[in-house]
Order: sequence, then structure tokens, then C-alpha cells
Amino acid sequence: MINKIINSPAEAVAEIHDGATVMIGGFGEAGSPIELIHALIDQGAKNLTVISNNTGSGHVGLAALIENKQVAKTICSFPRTANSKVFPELYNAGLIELELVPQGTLAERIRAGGAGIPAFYTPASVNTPLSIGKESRVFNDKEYVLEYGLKADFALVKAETADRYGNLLYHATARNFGPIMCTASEMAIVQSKRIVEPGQIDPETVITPGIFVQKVVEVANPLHESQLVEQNMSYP
Amino acid sequence: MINKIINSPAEAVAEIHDGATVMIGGFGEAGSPIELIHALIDQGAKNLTVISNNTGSGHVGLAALIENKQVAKTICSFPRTANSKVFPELYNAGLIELELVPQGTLAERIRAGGAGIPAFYTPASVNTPLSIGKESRVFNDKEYVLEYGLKADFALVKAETADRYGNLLYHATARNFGPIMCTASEMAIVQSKRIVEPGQIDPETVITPGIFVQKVVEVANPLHESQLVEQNMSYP
Amino acid sequence: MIKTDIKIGWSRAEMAQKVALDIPDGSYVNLGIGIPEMVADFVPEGRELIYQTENGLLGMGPVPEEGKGDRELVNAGKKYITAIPGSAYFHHADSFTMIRGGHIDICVLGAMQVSERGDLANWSTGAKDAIPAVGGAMDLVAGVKRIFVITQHVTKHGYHKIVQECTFPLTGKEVVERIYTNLAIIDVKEEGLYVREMAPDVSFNYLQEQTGAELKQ
Amino acid sequence: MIKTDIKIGWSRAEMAQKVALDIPDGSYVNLGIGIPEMVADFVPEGRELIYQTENGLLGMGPVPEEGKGDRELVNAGKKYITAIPGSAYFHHADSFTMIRGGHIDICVLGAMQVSERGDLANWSTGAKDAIPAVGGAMDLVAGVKRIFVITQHVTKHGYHKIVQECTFPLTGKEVVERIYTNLAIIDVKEEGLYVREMAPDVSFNYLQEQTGAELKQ
Repeated sequence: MINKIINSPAEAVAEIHDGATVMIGGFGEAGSPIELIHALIDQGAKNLTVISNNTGSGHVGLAALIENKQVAKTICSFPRTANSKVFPELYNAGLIELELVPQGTLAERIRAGGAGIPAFYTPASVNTPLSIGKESRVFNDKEYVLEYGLKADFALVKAETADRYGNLLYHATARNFGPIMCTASEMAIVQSKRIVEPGQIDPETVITPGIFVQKVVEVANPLHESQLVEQNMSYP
Repeated sequence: MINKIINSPAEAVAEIHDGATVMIGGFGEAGSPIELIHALIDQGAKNLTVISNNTGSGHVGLAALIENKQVAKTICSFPRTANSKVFPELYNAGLIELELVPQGTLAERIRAGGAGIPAFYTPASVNTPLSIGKESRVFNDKEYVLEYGLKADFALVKAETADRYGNLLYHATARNFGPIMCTASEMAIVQSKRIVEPGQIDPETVITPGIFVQKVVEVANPLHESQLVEQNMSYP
Repeated sequence: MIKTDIKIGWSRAEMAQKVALDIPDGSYVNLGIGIPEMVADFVPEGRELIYQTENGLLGMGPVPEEGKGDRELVNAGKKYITAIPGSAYFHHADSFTMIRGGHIDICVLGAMQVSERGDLANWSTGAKDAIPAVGGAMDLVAGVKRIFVITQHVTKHGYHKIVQECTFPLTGKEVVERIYTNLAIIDVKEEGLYVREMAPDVSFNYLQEQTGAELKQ
Repeated sequence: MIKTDIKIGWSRAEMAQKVALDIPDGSYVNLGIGIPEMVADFVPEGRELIYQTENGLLGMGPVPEEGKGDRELVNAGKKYITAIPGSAYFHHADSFTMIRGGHIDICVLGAMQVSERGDLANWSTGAKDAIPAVGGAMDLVAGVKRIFVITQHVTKHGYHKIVQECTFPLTGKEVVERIYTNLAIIDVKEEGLYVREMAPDVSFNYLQEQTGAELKQ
């Protein structure tokens, strides 16, 4: 029987190794898999490359992972938010590498990685500093840059509903990077608020088909990053 | 008020002009927008380039459009099915042009066209006759061919449920090319079995967001291509 | 640094209203973070616009009542929003299909600088110690059909924002169609910057003084 | 043309069963049109496989009862199918993300010819008057992790199908991992074709005679 359900976040992230590339879902706190990230902090894997849209807030979740010096490099579109202090400090101290990518290019690179497309052309960033050193090419009188598909060893993703096959539903704008990150990683690890029996998710409404998911762990009441930041909490 | 609902298939296809490129959804009869195709036969636009997975069966729907000499060229992955007689005859007589594309490449070219990606690399067709004359390039020791995004002036698509914004749901494997064709055409024309009020489609389950759709016409009881073929019907 | 009369010109709300008046009924619109967000408050009665937020919602509704926000229903500025009946959620690749694929009609963005040819700089001052962060701005200017900029005419410190050549790193080249400032509405055309409308009590000479590029009438 | 003893060798059902036995529990599988479809009938008790059909369903179930088919629920061969609890529908770009992206574990395909290096020809005889039609075969062999071929060992007319070099147009180069025929199961390795199992009453000499490339034991 296919059963991708894992008992705890700790077990779910156990195989993440030093030097791994890890995609982490979320746009700000929406969709950020905070329990999986905290489990990864407990687990301690180092020298990670993290692919994510932001770099976290305060001293919890993604920011805490970075603060704990587990991240050597980030590939990111917006590593600066209202309450992000950790990343700026480490970046200015030269202690973390940053590959800055336009948000749509980041999304398309992840999607391409998952779809077996090694490279594609996009108009975003043409004639800007972010296209310096990149190949460009003209199609129909318009200039485009060549961008490469992104893959990862692992993805950490937050879902709303899952079944033992790994089929996923998301909630509102927490969907953001989850579906494409699941496709682009060797092992997609998902925390879901609910786990249901196969068939309880209407096949017409599945957002991530189970083939893209390797592990599912139930986290019924996930922490709220913004609440923890307001309370000035830190992890661990 | 935004209202994309049109009264009849005839009105919906009225703007399709001679020489237009038209994407037509469907995989065999599943998802084939037969009433829109018949309206296009009545309307009479000629010299069309049709982008579709197949070329229709018997003497109705897409096959009838081709038989009516309205199609100068097809871009297609599988123009030969159990009951397709029209296309083979015209093709062997040199009366219709064919650009044969692997099915996944066809899908990705349409998706790229809709997503503003002018070109991408794919491993499909490398070292086969279908990559002759195409640019190729090696990424990570593997060879890929360069393929171009496809766009169209119009798309004809069959949906299950729609609202006045053009949000769409599909039924089972009739979904096939509909969602991507809507994104890749200037004017996506949709026949839907049901039209509902905005809000009746759960925003979490929308398959085609309304932004990709320009016209919706209700066809509550669409004809079944296979039934018409069994009955040896022809159109007009 | 130039001398600016802070008593004349449109308020931020008036600027947002000017933009709102220029957006045709039925448009699909993406509003940037900051002043652009105010545009939604001034859409004339009888017009229906659909707002896209690039983090994954088409059909963004108004801000929820205080305390009724959903932490997972936010806009690109990470503020709580609502969803209208007839909205749709989607993932980031599908979101940027809308943007890069030319499906959004109008995007309203803030600016640090706009050049006379419509080059836009709005993501980085290029300062060495600034944390670079770009978000979706480069994709938006590359993909959306019409780019409107809404901005104060000069900086807080009195420097020109409308210039011959941007000195800050570009977001996109030749992308801006129209500039809405507290002093004027300016069209970016191939032949240069054309003043479309001036705020009350603003003279053409004064406007030209406040502008780092040649204006035409 | 070679002489073939039609009384020996495995039946189509037995061939399909041999394939089924070699597919690990939990695999995601795409079955080609024809004999490959029969594989699903022989999966051993206790194993759960998930079938993908490239026209847009993950979790394909058995053929429906006569007269109970849904015209819009079909497989890649356009035959009526069912969907299991826990299945998912998707559009073609997402379907080929599964295929091209390496997410499908095993694809079982028919063949016109297979070369000793694993080149596959299964879409066209190259005849001038044939209507070319390729479907998803080229995407499948380029993207799926393991490609199994199931085919009669020689053609109806007694020609070799397992050959040194394919004479028909290729579907993909060096893609086939294992060949299941009515006479034998053959592994395609870098050093050549290795016979893994022979059908009852088939001798190695006879098998070699029926094969257009050198076999190893």
C-alpha cells in the first residue's frame, strides 16, 4: 500500500543532509512550513542552499534557520521584509550568499526544473543589472534572457489537506510556491493541517497530484509566524 | 459590469477571420467543442491554421471543418485515429499542411505561448526525425532541442461550468488542452454546459481563471462526436 | 536639490483618483505596494475592475475589517485582503503566466526614477549596503500591457525623480506609459514627455523646474 | 524473413504478467496503447501501482462496465476508463510535467523495432504514404525513468524486431531498459543484450536465430 504519511516533522526532515538544496514554500508567512523548518533547525543540517521567495521575519521559522547558520546560500526574490533582521545582518557581514532572481523568473525556473525543461527565455530583467552576465537572445524583435531550471534535493511545503497518496489542497494565497516546489524536488516534504482518506479530495480539485509528494506529516494547528514575531519569540 | 456571456455559438465565433490561427481543445472527442466548430463551419472562415491534438473523426466536428476545406495547415501530435478519414485523404492529396509535434512538446509550446516564454529546451524528439533542422544544445551532458512558444488568434474550448467572468471548470479528461489554450490565444471562446453566478465556483477550485477567457456561450447538451460518427452523420 | 512649494499640487488620494479615472471598465489590474494600492478606493461607480495580486489571487477585494484578516490571504505587500465572489487562487507559475504572458491590462507602480524614454527604476538605489530585493517588479514591467507610474514629483530631499537618464539600477527599459505625480500627469511618448494635465496652481514653468527632463505641451 | 515456431513461447497475457511482476510496489506507471494496457490485469496481490494516462489522469482505474463509460473519461488510447478514489485530473502541460520531469517511474510501450543499444522505433514505418502521428511516445521515452518494451519477438511477417540498428524512424535513442517478448525477457545493457529469462521450450540458439542482434547470456 502506498502510504506517504510520516508521524512527526522530525522524522519527515531526517534525511536532509549537509549541503542539500532545499526549496521552502511561502510568501511571507502565508504558506511558510514553520513546523518543518523548526524540525530542520533541531536536526541541524548545515551548508544548505535555500530557494525561497523571502528570508523570514523575526527570529522564528526561516529567519531562525538562517540565524542558526545552517544556510550558506539563498536563491530568493525579496530577501527584505518589514521584520527581517537576520538575513540583512548576515548578508552585510558576508556570511551568506544571495542569488537575487525576479519573482516570476524564480517561479518559472522552479516550474521548469519540475517539468524537465533545462532552460527557457524570459523578458524579465532585460536591460537591468540582474541580466548582467546572462545570455540574451532576440525573438520577434524583442530581447529575452536565458534562465535555467531549478531543482532541489528537498522541498518543505505547507498544505491544508492531504491524503496518503500525497494529493494536496492549499488555503488561499498560502498556495504560492508549494505546487511548483513539489514538482522540482527529489523529496517533497509536506505539513498538512488535515489528512483525509483517498477519495475525500475531489479529483477535479486536486492542486498537487500525489506523484509530486514523497512525505506528508499532519500539523493540525500550525504556529503563526506573525504572532510569534509580535511576541518577540525566537527558535530554538 | 464584466459579462463575457454570449448568446449563441454563431455570435461567439463571428470574429474569426480568414487566415486566423485557431487552437481547438480536445483529446479525441473528450473536450472537443463541437458546437463551436460547427458554428465556425457555418461562418465559413478559410485558410485557417488549426492547432489541436488530433484531426477529428468521421464527418463531424473538427473533421468536418477540415473536410469543408477551411483548414490550410494543422499543428498536431496525432492526426490519425480509428475513424479519421478526412485528414489522411487531404494530406495524401497534398491539400493540407501538417506540422507534427510530440504531444508533450505541443502542450509545452502552448503553455509557453500563454506564459510569455518565447522559447525553451526539451529532451523530447532528440535524435529523431522530428528534431531535424531544429537547434539543439547540451545542458549537463544531455541534449535538448529548442522549441518555440505557440500563440493563436482564437481558441475554441469546451468547459463544464463557467461564470460571467470567464472562470472555468472542466469535466474529467475533457480538461486536456483547454486551460493552456485559453492562456495562449488572443480570444478564448468557450462553450460551457453550465453558467453559474460569480461565487458559485469555489475560488480554490477554479481551473481557468477568467482573465484567460474572452467569450462564454452556454451549450447545455452538447452533441457527442462518437455518437454522430456511429450514426454516420456529417456536418453541415 | 530643487526648491519645491509643498502647498500646491494634488494629495496622494487625488493622485490615486486620477489614475482610477483612466482605467477602463473591465480591466485586469495589478496595483503595486504603497500609493498604487489606494487606486482601488477611487474607481468610479459603474466600472468593474478585477485586481490581480501576484502572490496568487485574481479578484482581490477590499481590506477586511480589523481583526478579521486571514493570515494566509494577503496581497503582494503581505497585507490582509479579501477575495470577491468569482475570484480564483493559483500558484506562482500560473500567476506569472498572467503577468509575463501579457494578460494583465494595467499595472500601477511606484517609482524612484523614471526617464524621459520611460525607463523605470523602482527596486534599488544601488547603494552598496542595501539588501537587494526585487520581487515581481521586473516581471510586471516586462509583461503587463500598460505600465502607469504613480509617484511624488520630486524626492523628499528635493531631487528630481523624472530624469533624462535613470541613475539608479533599472527595473525595465522603455516600459512606462504614463506618470501620475502630485503636480501633473505626463505621457511618455516616443518624442518625449508630454504634459497631459497639471494640478491646480501649477504652472508649466514651475513643473519644468521640478522635472529633470524636457517637458512638452 | 525468418522461420518461427508459433507453438512455443508466452501468450500476450503471460508477457503482460511478466512485466507486472517486475514493477515494484508503489510505482507510478504509464502504460502504452495495446498489449501494455494488459499489464494492469496482472499486478500481484498486495502491490499498489498508480497509473498515469498522459491525456490527464493520475489514478486510472479499470475499464468501466459495458455501457457505463463516460465519453469524457478516457485513456490515451481514447478508451473508456474509470478513476480510483484518490485520483487527480490535470491539463496537458501538467501531465507532461510528470512525464518530462522524470516523475513517472516506469513506462511500458509497444515497439516496431528495438536496437541492441536500446534505441526504440514505435511511431512510424517511415513509409511515404503513411500519415505521420507521434502522440506522447517521444516525451515518454525522453522523460520517464525506466522504459520497458513489450512486443512480439518478430513481426507478423517474420522479420526481426530486435536489431542491430533500427531502420524505422526513432522514437528515442538509448532509452529502452528491458524487452519483454513472447520468447524471452532481455536486458539492454551497455555491453549489449542480455537474456534474462527464456520462455519454456525456447533454446538460446533458437532465440538467437529469431533476433537480429547478438544476444548474451
